[in-house]
Amino acid sequence: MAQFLSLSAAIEEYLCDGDTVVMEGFTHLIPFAAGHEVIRQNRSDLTLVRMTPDLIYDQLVGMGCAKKLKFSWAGNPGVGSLHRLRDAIEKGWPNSIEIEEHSHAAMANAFEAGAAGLPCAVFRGYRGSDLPKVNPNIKFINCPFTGEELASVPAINADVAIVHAQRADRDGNVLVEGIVGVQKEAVLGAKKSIVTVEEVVDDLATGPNSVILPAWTIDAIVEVPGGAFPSYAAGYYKRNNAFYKAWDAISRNRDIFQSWMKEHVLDVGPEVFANHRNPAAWVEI
Amino acid sequence: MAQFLSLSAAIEEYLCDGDTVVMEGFTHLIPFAAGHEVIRQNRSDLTLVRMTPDLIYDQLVGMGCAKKLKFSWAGNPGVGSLHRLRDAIEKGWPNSIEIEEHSHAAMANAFEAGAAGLPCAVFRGYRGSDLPKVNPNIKFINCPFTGEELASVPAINADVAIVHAQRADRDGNVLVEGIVGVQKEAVLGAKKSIVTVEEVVDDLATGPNSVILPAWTIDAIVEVPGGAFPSYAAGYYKRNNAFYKAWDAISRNRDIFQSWMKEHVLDVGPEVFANHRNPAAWVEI
Amino acid sequence: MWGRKSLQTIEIRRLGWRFKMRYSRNEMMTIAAARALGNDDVCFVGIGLPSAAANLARSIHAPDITLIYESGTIGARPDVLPLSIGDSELCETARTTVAVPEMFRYWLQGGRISVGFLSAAQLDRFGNLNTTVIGPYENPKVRLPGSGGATEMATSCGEIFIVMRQSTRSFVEKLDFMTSLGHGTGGDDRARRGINTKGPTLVVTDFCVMKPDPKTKELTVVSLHPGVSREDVVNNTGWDIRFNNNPSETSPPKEEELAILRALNERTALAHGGSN
Amino acid sequence: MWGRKSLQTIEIRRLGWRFKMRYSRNEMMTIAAARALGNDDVCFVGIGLPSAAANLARSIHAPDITLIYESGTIGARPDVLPLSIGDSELCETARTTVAVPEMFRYWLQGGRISVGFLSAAQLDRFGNLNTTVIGPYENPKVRLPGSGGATEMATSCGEIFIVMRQSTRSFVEKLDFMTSLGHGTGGDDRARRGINTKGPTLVVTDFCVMKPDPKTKELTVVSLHPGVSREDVVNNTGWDIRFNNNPSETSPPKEEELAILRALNERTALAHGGSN
Repeated sequence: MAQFLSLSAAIEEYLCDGDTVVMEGFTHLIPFAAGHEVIRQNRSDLTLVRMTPDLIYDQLVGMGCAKKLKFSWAGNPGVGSLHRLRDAIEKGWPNSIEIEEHSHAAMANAFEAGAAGLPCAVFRGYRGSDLPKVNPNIKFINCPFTGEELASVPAINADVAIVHAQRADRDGNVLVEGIVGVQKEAVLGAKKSIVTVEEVVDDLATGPNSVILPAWTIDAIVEVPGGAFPSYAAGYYKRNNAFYKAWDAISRNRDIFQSWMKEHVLDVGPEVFANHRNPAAWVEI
Repeated sequence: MAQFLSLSAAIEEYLCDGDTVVMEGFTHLIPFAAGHEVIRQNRSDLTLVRMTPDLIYDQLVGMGCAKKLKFSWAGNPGVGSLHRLRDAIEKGWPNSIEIEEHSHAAMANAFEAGAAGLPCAVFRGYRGSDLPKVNPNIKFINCPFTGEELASVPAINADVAIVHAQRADRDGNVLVEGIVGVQKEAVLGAKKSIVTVEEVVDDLATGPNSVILPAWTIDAIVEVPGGAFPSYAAGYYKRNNAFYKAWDAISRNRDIFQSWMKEHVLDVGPEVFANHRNPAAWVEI
Repeated sequence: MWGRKSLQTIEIRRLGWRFKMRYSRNEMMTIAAARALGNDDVCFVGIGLPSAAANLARSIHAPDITLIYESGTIGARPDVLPLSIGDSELCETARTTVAVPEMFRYWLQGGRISVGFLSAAQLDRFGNLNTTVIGPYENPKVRLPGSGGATEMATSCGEIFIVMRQSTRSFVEKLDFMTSLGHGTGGDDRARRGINTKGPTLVVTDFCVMKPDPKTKELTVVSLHPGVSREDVVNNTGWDIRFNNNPSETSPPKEEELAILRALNERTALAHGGSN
Repeated sequence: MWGRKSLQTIEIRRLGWRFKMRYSRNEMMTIAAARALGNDDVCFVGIGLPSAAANLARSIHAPDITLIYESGTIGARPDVLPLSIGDSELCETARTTVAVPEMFRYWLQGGRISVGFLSAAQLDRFGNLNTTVIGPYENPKVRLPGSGGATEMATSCGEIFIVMRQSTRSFVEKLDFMTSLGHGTGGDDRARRGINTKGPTLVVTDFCVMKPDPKTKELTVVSLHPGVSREDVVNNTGWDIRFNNNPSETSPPKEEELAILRALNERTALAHGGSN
């Protein structure tokens, strides 16, 4: 049953060195504030799982928190490369990381299978691709009725899932709205889950088929206004595309990256994210 | 792309003798008006697929439209047996029908696989049950990673799916709301689909994650107010539990059943369903 | 349906007077089942007795229990008992309603349900259940509704509570058809099949409460409802039923339990617009 | 990025005067791709050039085209081009937004997409695509973003349109990595693999338009953009590129097409709060 905690207490209590962690949010609702807290608490040897590593994993990888990355599209969307990730893969800085690479369809199905309590996902995929040659976690089975060859990948069941959502009510039920990605699957498939929210309200005021995570599927809820910045929270603030573009220059250079992280992550706390709900903020970095 | 048709034209154009047809709606939004039209048009040799045959298939079976039934729970919910169905299975009246019997989990997964374009569904099911002994469409496969034995059933891809929904907009996009069952899966998995709706409106006025069937996934849309009676349409009228109870007596006797069908189905048209939105109607049969 | 003989009474005090209040074995059964549910349970509820028991529990000692109906409603809080598993009352009062494939994949198969309630036409000594046919499958004497959600509930719910009326016709030596696995052939049969949920841990009838023997998994009477004798149970069981060394008496209904159950049933009858 | 040399002009008449309007090959590419989309298409759109082409089509000749982004938005009608595949603009203007597993299972794998747009770092003569690595996989010279949706789009979409800038670095004799299947080894390779979708039917570059030969499936130049010579194409292709018997000239941009594309790009630049 969901407990309301501070962000530092939630990460402290639920995330251990060496854990497999999923921080999800498909462009929308990426849990940046929680990612920064993981960096501040200096977690290491994490296996990071996420369809689109995005800036959040670029930061974690660049700060040396990761030993492995499982992903399906690693770029800065619409901008270019994730330079910290490339530096780790291509040059082993600050440490080399193992990668397990999939397609989006495979990852989406693997999250679905994780939520569904199945050991593996079965789908029509990877036909003709070289990916199965470099990833032993892609296998093929045959439909027992038609004989058709179908792809299979292991379900994703993280030690900890971390997601950001719009609202929680005071009982700890959470509403996710808009582009909902694989967040529900990430949470239902994980052993433990932490949800950061824009606000805690009396009444979620939902429609009959809204995407709800009941309180009893969550371990910790943390109110972090602005906690998805520079990603966005529909209904609260927009995606800060200027920041995504600016990140390209920040992340190209190891020193600039490190001093940026010191100033904007290590030396501050999650309370700075509240400022990010102001649309004027951060256009100038 | 969805065409707006009359109910008789829609059934005339899209449903043929011998077809496999799905009429779905999990207690809610059962397409009774469409079922009656199928009876009036005297379709025969249908393979009827539905998780809970309910009164709608009891009527179709009793009127001799079916040669086969694929289902997972065949009763009058909270009341008792489906007497017409039992009469067909136990005594071959008006004709004997073949049955293919599953569990709810299997049918739900088979609808999901149908919508997902897969040849089969894979799930953890049927363990210890005798059902696989009497249904050759239940097989077992092994997870290629863990070796765990998992059940598999063929996907459901009907010739025609018929569902009822609350609203369509003038472009033919349909909103389904509340208990949504497997309707979306039935429609997406079928070759052709007919949707009856309570009303056609200018604006569906939906939330961001509402259950929508886009116009281009539907073949025919028919406005039939009250068309789910004695099932219900959330926001329009309630389930008529009294009718479900009354059906027990009507359906127990072949003659009473036939004269009821003549009076209430064969001799009337879909326009009678509009009366059923009046909550006072039909309490007395 | 229940003769005078099956009625028992409890004593009630009001303004210094003592009254007797009658209750039926049916009521005792529902109340005993309700008591087994806890506030933290996530309960997959079927229609009829399970729904009455689950909603009674919610009204009395388990206000925060999560009720899930297979129609997709999560956290339903109906004010009347639904006639069907998909009544509007369930959706209107639920935290949210999901599609049926999601219900069976994420919530049931995903291991999110702590307790599933089942009933059946036939049950055997290991809690295996038949809801499919009486007689041979291909040529049934009575065609029953079939599995519905039961087959996978029986192996995916954390544990199973069974609530059903007891008679030699329903509590049988051998099932005509195994729809849903209980403890199979007993002992560690479930574990040998790779199933790691508990299966039936409680059977509540209108005569008694049974639990599986910890080792053999054979159902064993642990308490008799007030007014019920060992002979009543033996005479209404189709196998040589075992009793706990010293079966206790089921604690009789409390006045509050009866009052709330009856009010629930009255509201329900009124709402469904019929007698029943 | 594009030198003066790459600019072409069209003639415009206004109030009896004639003007020349310049356009870039990039613009020609986007416009040629947009023209290939029809009003009834259901188009799975990637970010960048595909998104510009799809939204240009929607603004001009295909107002009812359905645009689907892999973030789950169905029927999106963005007024500006999204920078990412999950911008709020997409969800706000969509008919509905579904979860990402549903997007890949019901809508892509379910065969609901008529056209998928792809681009890549490398393409070979059979339209096979690499978006994974330059150099060896285990020790890459350049690590690219990877598959994203492309691998399954390539086999599940009804057909694939490829839009990418042409050079000997990108149009290569041999891929470093096969991320997404085009026509494989050519001929009936797709059919022999049991794949019944068409694969790449159109490649639009900044120099020309190519289509697969009906029999061999080798990409063949069917039209050259205005001002582009055969030699330009040969010099910018890493294999011995084939030409149609008599390749036509791509019909130059119309004034309306250019005006709408530029307005779209301007609104986009403004909305994204940066230059670019």
